[in-house]
Amino acid sequence: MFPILLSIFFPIAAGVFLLIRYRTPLSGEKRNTDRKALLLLTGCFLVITAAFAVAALLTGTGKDGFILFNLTKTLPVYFRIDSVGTLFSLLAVIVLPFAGFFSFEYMKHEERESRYYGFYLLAFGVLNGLCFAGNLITFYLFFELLTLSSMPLVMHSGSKEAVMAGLKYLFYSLCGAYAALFGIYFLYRNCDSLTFTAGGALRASAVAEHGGFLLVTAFVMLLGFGVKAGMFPMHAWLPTAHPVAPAPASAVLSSVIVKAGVLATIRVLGMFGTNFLRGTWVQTAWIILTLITVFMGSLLAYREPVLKKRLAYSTVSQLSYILFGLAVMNETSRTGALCHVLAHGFVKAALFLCAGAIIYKTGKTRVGEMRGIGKEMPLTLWCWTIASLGLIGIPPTGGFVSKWYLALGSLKSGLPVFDVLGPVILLLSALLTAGYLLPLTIYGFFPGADYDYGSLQKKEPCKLMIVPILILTILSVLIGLFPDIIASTIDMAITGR
Amino acid sequence: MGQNLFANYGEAVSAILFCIGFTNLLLQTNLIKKIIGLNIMDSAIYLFLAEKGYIAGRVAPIVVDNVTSTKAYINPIPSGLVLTGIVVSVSVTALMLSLTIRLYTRYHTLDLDEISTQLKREGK
Amino acid sequence: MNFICNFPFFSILLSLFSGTICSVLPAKAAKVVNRAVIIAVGLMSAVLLLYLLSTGEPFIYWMGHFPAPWGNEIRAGVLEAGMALFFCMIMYLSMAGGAHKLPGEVVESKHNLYYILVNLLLSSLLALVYTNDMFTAYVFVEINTISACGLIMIRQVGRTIEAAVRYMIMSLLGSGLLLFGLCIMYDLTGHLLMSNIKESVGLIMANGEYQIPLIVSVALMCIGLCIKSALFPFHAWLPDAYGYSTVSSAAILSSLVSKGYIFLLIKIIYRVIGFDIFNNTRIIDVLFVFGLMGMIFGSLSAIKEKDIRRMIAFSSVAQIGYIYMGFGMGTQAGMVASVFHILSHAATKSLLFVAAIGLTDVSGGSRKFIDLTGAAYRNKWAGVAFTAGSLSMVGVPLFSGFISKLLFAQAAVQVEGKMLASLIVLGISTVLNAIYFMKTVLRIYATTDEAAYTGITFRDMKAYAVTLVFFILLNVILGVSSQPVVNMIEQGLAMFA
Amino acid sequence: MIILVILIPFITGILVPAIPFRKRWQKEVFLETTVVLNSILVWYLLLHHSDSTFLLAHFTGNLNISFRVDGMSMVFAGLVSALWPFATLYAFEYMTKEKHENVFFLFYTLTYGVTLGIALAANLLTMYFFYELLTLVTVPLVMHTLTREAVLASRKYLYYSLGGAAFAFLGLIMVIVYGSTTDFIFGGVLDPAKTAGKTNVLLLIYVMAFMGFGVKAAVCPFNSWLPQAGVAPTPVTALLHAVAVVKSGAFAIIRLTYYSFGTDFLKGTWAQDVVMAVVMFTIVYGCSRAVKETHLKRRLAYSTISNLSYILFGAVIMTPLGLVGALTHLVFHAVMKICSFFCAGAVMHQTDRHYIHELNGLGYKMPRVFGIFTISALALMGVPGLAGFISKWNLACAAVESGSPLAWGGIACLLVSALLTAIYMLTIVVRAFFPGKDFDYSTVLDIRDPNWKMLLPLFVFTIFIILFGVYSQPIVDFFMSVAAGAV
Repeated sequence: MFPILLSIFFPIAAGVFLLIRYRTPLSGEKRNTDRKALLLLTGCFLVITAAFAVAALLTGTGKDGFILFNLTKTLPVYFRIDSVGTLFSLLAVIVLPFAGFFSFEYMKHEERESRYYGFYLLAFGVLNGLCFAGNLITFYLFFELLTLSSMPLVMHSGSKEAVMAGLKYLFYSLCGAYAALFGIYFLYRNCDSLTFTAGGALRASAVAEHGGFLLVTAFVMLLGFGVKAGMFPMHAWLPTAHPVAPAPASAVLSSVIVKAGVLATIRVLGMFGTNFLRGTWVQTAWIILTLITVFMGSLLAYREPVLKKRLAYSTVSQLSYILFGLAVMNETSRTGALCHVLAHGFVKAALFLCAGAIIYKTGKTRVGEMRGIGKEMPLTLWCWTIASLGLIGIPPTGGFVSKWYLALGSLKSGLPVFDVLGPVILLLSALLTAGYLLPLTIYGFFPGADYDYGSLQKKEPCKLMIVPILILTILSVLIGLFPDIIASTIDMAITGR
Repeated sequence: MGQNLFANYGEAVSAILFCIGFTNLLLQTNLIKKIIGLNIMDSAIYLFLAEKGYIAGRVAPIVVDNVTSTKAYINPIPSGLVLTGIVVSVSVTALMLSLTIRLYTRYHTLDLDEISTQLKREGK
Repeated sequence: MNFICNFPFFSILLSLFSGTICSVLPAKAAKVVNRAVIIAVGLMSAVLLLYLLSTGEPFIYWMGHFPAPWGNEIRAGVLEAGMALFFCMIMYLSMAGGAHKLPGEVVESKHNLYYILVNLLLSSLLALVYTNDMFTAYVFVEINTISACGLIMIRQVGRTIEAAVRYMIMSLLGSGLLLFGLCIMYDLTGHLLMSNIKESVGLIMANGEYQIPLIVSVALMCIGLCIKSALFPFHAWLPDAYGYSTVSSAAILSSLVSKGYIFLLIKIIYRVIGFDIFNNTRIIDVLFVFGLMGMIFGSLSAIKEKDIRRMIAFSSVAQIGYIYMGFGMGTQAGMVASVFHILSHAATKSLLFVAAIGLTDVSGGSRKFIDLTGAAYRNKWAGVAFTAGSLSMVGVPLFSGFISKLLFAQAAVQVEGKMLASLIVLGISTVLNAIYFMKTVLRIYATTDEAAYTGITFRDMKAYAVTLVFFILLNVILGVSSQPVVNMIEQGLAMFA
Repeated sequence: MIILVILIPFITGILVPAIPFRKRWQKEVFLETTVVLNSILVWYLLLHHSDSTFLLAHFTGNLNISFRVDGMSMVFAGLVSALWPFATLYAFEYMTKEKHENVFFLFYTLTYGVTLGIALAANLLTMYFFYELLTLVTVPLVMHTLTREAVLASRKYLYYSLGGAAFAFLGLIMVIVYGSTTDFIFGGVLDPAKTAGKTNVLLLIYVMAFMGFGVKAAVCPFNSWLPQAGVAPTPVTALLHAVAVVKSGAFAIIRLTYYSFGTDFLKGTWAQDVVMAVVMFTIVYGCSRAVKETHLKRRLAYSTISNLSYILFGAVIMTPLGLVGALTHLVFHAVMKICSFFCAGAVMHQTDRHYIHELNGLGYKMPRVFGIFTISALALMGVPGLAGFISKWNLACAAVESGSPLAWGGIACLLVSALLTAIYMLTIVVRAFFPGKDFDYSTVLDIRDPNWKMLLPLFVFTIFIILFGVYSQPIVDFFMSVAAGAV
C-alpha cells in the first residue's frame, strides 16, 4: 500500500514543492538562481519516485487492492496493481527518469526551469496513479490530472504557438475525457461497481434491457479515450503539440502520456467485456477508424518536412497499431498490441530524444537541413537508425515482434474483410514508416558528393543527453531479442491477474 | 317590429334625434356645433320623456273640478324630470359656452383640433 | 329612527351648503371651512360605519318622509359609509398635499372658488354614494362633472382649458347615454327608485317580455359610466386633464371622481339590475375584454410617456382596466377585488400625484424625466413616497397593490373561461407597471449634479411631508391588514342585495 | 428566535448609517461582529431546530407570514450564513476604493436578513414576500456606483425580477386556490379533488411560475440582467449574483416544484419536458456566451448562468436523486463561484484591470490569487477531487437513473458545458501564467497580492472546495435525507 501511495504522492508533493520553492520571485524578493540544487533535487526526486514505483511493482502489496478514501459512499478512490498496469507502469518508470535526465541539459537555456521540472514530477506521479488505479473513477481522476499536469509542459516555451498548442491539447483531451465521462455515468448505473474486473462488469439484466444504448455508450467512450491516443478524427492536437514542446517533453508525451489513452481503452474494454462488443457495429467502426489512422498517419508523416512534426504523425499512426490490435479483440492481437506499447514507447522516446539532441545542438528543425548530420553526431544518428528499424519492424527489434503478433491475430480473427485488409494496411504503413524515418539516416551519413566537409564540427551532445538515448535504444532492441519475457508478462495480463 | 316602430313614432324620432346629437357632439370639431349637438341630444331625451309621460286624452295633473281619480291625469313625474333635465343641460351648456369663449379669446379659433395643434406647438 | 341615520343626508347637505358659503368668504376662511367640512363629513361617515357594522342592517332614509315609490330616498349600508369615509380621507390628504402649490397654480382671487368646487365635488360624490334614486344620481353625476371640470380649468393655462373642454365633451357623451338608458329603464319599469326598479326588472326577466330594451338600457348606462370613468378606449381626455391641472385636482380627479362613477355602476349592477341578471348578459364579457385591453394599452402608453404626471395619468387607465376586469369576471370575488382595488388605487394614485409634484418642484418645475434625475435626493420625502407608491402599483407585498392583485388573481382562478386570459394579462401588466414605475424610481435616485438645484429639508414642507407619511401609512395598512377591509366589502356587497 | 436572525441584520443595517463611527475600523468591527454573531445564531437555530412554525403576521384568508426550519431551509440558510461573514470581511477591503460606504453596508446587511427570510419561510406567500423584498434591497447595491451603466443595469435587473415575480405570483395563486395549504410540505400540497380536470392549466401555470422564479436563476431567455448587473461592486456580484440572489431563484423553484406543486403531479408531464429543455438550453447557452465574453466579471456571470441551470436541471429531474444533485450543486457551486468572483474582485481591486486580455502575466505577480483562481476553475470544470466533480456526478447519476431520454441528453449538455467551462476558465489561467515570450514584465511591476482581509476568505473557500471534493459523504448524506423528505 505505501509504496503505491508514495509513488503517486511523493512526486506530486515534490513537484508542488519545486513549484513553490523555485517560483518566479515577486517584486522585492530575491531571486533564487541556484540551478544546481534544483537539478540535483529533481534528479533525486525522479530516482526516488522510480524506486517507489518499482518497489510497488515488486513487493506485490497492491495486488489485492485497497481503498484510499471515499469521494462519496459509492465512489471509492481505489488502487490495485494488475498486470496491464504493471506493463504501463514499467514503461513510465523507465522512460520518465531518462527523459528527465536528458532535460537537464536540454533545458539549460530555457526560462522558468523549475516550472518545467515541477510539472514533470507532477505528471510522473499522476502517471503512476493512472497505472495503479483500480476502478474507473480513480482512473478518470488521474486521467484528467494527467492532461492538466502535462499541459504546462507543452506550453513551456511560452511562445504564442506553444500556448495555442497547449490549449488545443487541453481542449481535445478534455473533450475526449468528457465523452468518456458520459459513458462512465451510464456504466455506473449498469454495473455492480466500477472496479476493473476481467471479462466485463455489466449486469446481465442491463445488457438485456438497453444493450443498444450501451453499445452507443461504449463507442462514445472508445472515441473519447481515443482522443488521447490520437485516433482519427481527433488526432489533430498531436502534430500541433509536439513540435512546440521541449523535446524531452515530446518524448514523454509521445511515448508514455498518449499511452494513457491506450490504457484507458483497455480499461473500457475490460468494463464492457470483449464478449459484449465482439461482432457488433462498434467493433467494425472502431477497426475502420484505427486503420484509417494507421495509414493516414504514416502518409502525413511521409509528407512532413519538420522533423518533430513528422515524429508526431508517426505517433498517430503507431498508436493506432495498438488500438487496432485491441479492436480485433483476440488474444494474439492483444499480445501484439501490448508488445507494441512497450516497443513503441522505447523507440519513440529514443527518436524524440535524438531529434531533441539534433535540434539542441544544431538548431535545425527540418529534415532537409540535416544533410550530413551523421558526420557531426554519429552516435546520435546511429541510435536514431537503430530505433527507426525498431519502429519499421525489422527483426530482431521489438517492433517486429509486436507487428508479427498483430498481423497474426488479425488473420486468425475471422473477421470479414478486415482479417486480411488489416495486415495489408499495416504492411503498407510499415513501408511508409521506412520511407519517412530512414531518409534522415541516409542523408545524415551520405550527404552526397557536393557536401562541404570542411565546415564539419564535432557536435556530439554531452553525456547527460547521449546516455539516455543509448539506454532507450538498447532497450528497444532488447525487448526484440528477448520477447519471451515480455510475452509471458503480457500473457499474464491477458489471463487476468 | 315595424308596427311597433310606427306606433311609438315619438320614441323612434327621439332616438334618431339622440343619435344625431350624439354624433355631432362626438365628431364635430367646431365647438359651437358640438354644443348644438349637445342640446339636440338632451332635447331628444326630453322629447322621449315627454312622449312617455303623455297619455292621449288625459289632462295635465292639476286638480280641477275635484276630479281626483288618477285615470284622468297624465303622470306628472316625467314632466318633472324634463324640467330638472333642462336645468341641468342649461347649466352645462353655459359652462361649455364659457369655456369656448376662453379658448376663442386665447386661440382665435373654434376648431378643437386646431387648438390642439397650437397647444402642441406651444410645447406646454 | 336613530339620529345617526340622518348623517348621510347631513353630510351631503353640509358640503353643499358650505360650498355656497365659501363663495362669500375670503380664501383663507374658505380653506378652513373646506377642511372642517371634509373632516366633519369624514367623522360622520365613520360614526355611521360603526353604527352600521353594529346593527348589520342597511337603512333607507326617506327624503321629506314620502314613502316609496313616490319619495326620494337615501340608502346607507356598510359599503356606502365606508366609501364615504374613505373618500373624505383621500380628499383631505390630497388637499393637504397640494395646498402649498395652490398659490402658484391658481390666481389669488379665485382661491375661494376653488374651495367651492371642492365642496361641490364632495357633496356630489356623497350623493352618488348614498342615493337610492336613479334620477338623483343622474343630476349629481352632472354636478360632479361640472365641478370636476371646474377643478381642471381653475388653473388657467391653455392646456387645462382644452383638457376641460375635452373632459366635458366626453363626460357629456357619457351622461347623455346614461340619461337615455335611464329613461328607457324608467319607461320599462315605471320607477326611479333603485329597489323598485329591481323588482320590476326581476319580473321582466321572468316574463321574457321587453328583455331586449332592458338589455339596451343597461348597456347604455354601462357605456355611459365607462366613458365617464375613462375605461380604455374612452380615455383620450384623461392624460391632459390629470396631467396639467393642479396637484390636488389631479389627485382628487384620478382617485375619487372616476371612482364615484364606478361606484355608481356597482350600485346599478347590484341594486338596479341585480347581480345575477347582469352576469347573464354579454355586457360583462365586453367589460372584461376592454378591461384587459385597458390594462395593457394604458401601461404601454405610460411607458412611452416622457412626462411624469402624464405617465401617472396613463397608469390610471391601466388601473381602471383592472377594476373593469374584476366586473367582467362576473363573480362575487371579482367584485370584491374590484372594490378593494378602488380603495387601493385611490390611495396609491393620489399619493403618486402628490409625491410627483414634490419631485418636479425641486427639479426646476420640469416634469420631464431627464430633469428629474436625482430628484429624490433633493426632496427625500417625496422620493420615498413616490417609491412606496410605485411599489404598491407594481404589487409588492406589504403594500395595498399586492392585496388587490392577490384578490384579482384568486377571483380569476375561479372563473373557468376567463382564468388564463386574466392571469396572463395580470402578469404582463405587472411587468409593464414595473417597467415604467421602476424606471422613474431609478431615475429619481440616479445621481446628478446636485449643485444645480437646491434641496428641500423637512422644515420647508412639514405639512407636505406629514401628508405623505399618512398616505404611505394608508397604503401599508391596506396592504398589511386587509382582512377587515375585505370583510367589510363583502358585508357591504351582501347588504346591496 | 427565528425572527431574530432575520431582524438582527435589518437592525444592524439601519444602524450603520445612523451611528456616527469615528473611525473606519470601528464600523468594520461592529459589522463583522454582528454578522458573525448572526451566523452563529443561524447555525445554532439550524442544529437545534424544532418542527414548530413561527407565525409572524396574518394576511388575508388563510395566508400568513410564518417561518419554519426544515431540510431545505437548513441547506440554504446554512450556506448563506456560512458565506456572509467572509464576504463581509472581503467587502471591507474592497470598499475602501468606493464611495457611499454606509449606504452600501446598509443594504448589504439588509440583504442578509432578507435572504435568510427566503430560506426560513414556512409557506409560499412568505417566501414570495421576501423574494420581492430581495429584489428591492439589492437594487441599490447594483446601482451603487451610480454610473450610467449601473443605472441601466439596475433598471434591467428590476424589470426582469419584478416581471418574473409577477409570473411566479400566478403560481402562488394556483397553490392558494388548488392546494390544501400554502405551507411547504415535501411532496406538494395540491389537492387532487380540486385539481381534477384542470391538470393542463395547472401545468401551464407551473411553467410560467418556473420561468418567473427562473428570472432570478437567470434561465434563458431571461438571463441578460445578470451579466449587466456585474457593474456592481464585486462583493455584491460575488455574494449576490453568484450566491444569494440567484440561488434564491433556484431555491424558490425547488420549493415550488417539490414542496408546493409536488413531483407526483409534475413528473412525466409535458411541463417537465418543457422546463427541462429550457434548462438544458441555458446550460449550453450560458457557457457559449461565457466563452465569447471578454470582460472578466461578465464571463463569470455567464458561467453562473450556466451553472444555475445545472441546479435547475437537477431539480426538474424530479426524483429524490435529482434533488440531491441540485442541492449539492447549489452548495458547492456557491463556494466555487464566490471564490472565483473574489479572485476576480481582488484582481480588479489591485490592478484596476477588467478585461481578460489585460490579465497577461499577472499570475506571477499575484500567485496566491491566481493559484486559488486556478483551483476554483478546475473545480468548476469538474475535475475529480474537487467539489464540482461531486455535484456533477450526482446530477448526472440522477439523470441516468431517471431513465428519461431527455435527461440523458441533459448529461450531454452538462459535458459540453464542462468542456466550454474549461475553455473559458483555463484560458484566463493560461493567460496569467503564460503571457507569451515577448511579454513586457515592466507593465506589471508594482502589482502584488491583496492583504489578508481579501485573502482569508479566498483561502477558506479553497479549503472548502478541496474538502467537499475529497470528503463529501456527510453532507451528501444530509442532502439525501432532505430529498427523502426526512428532515
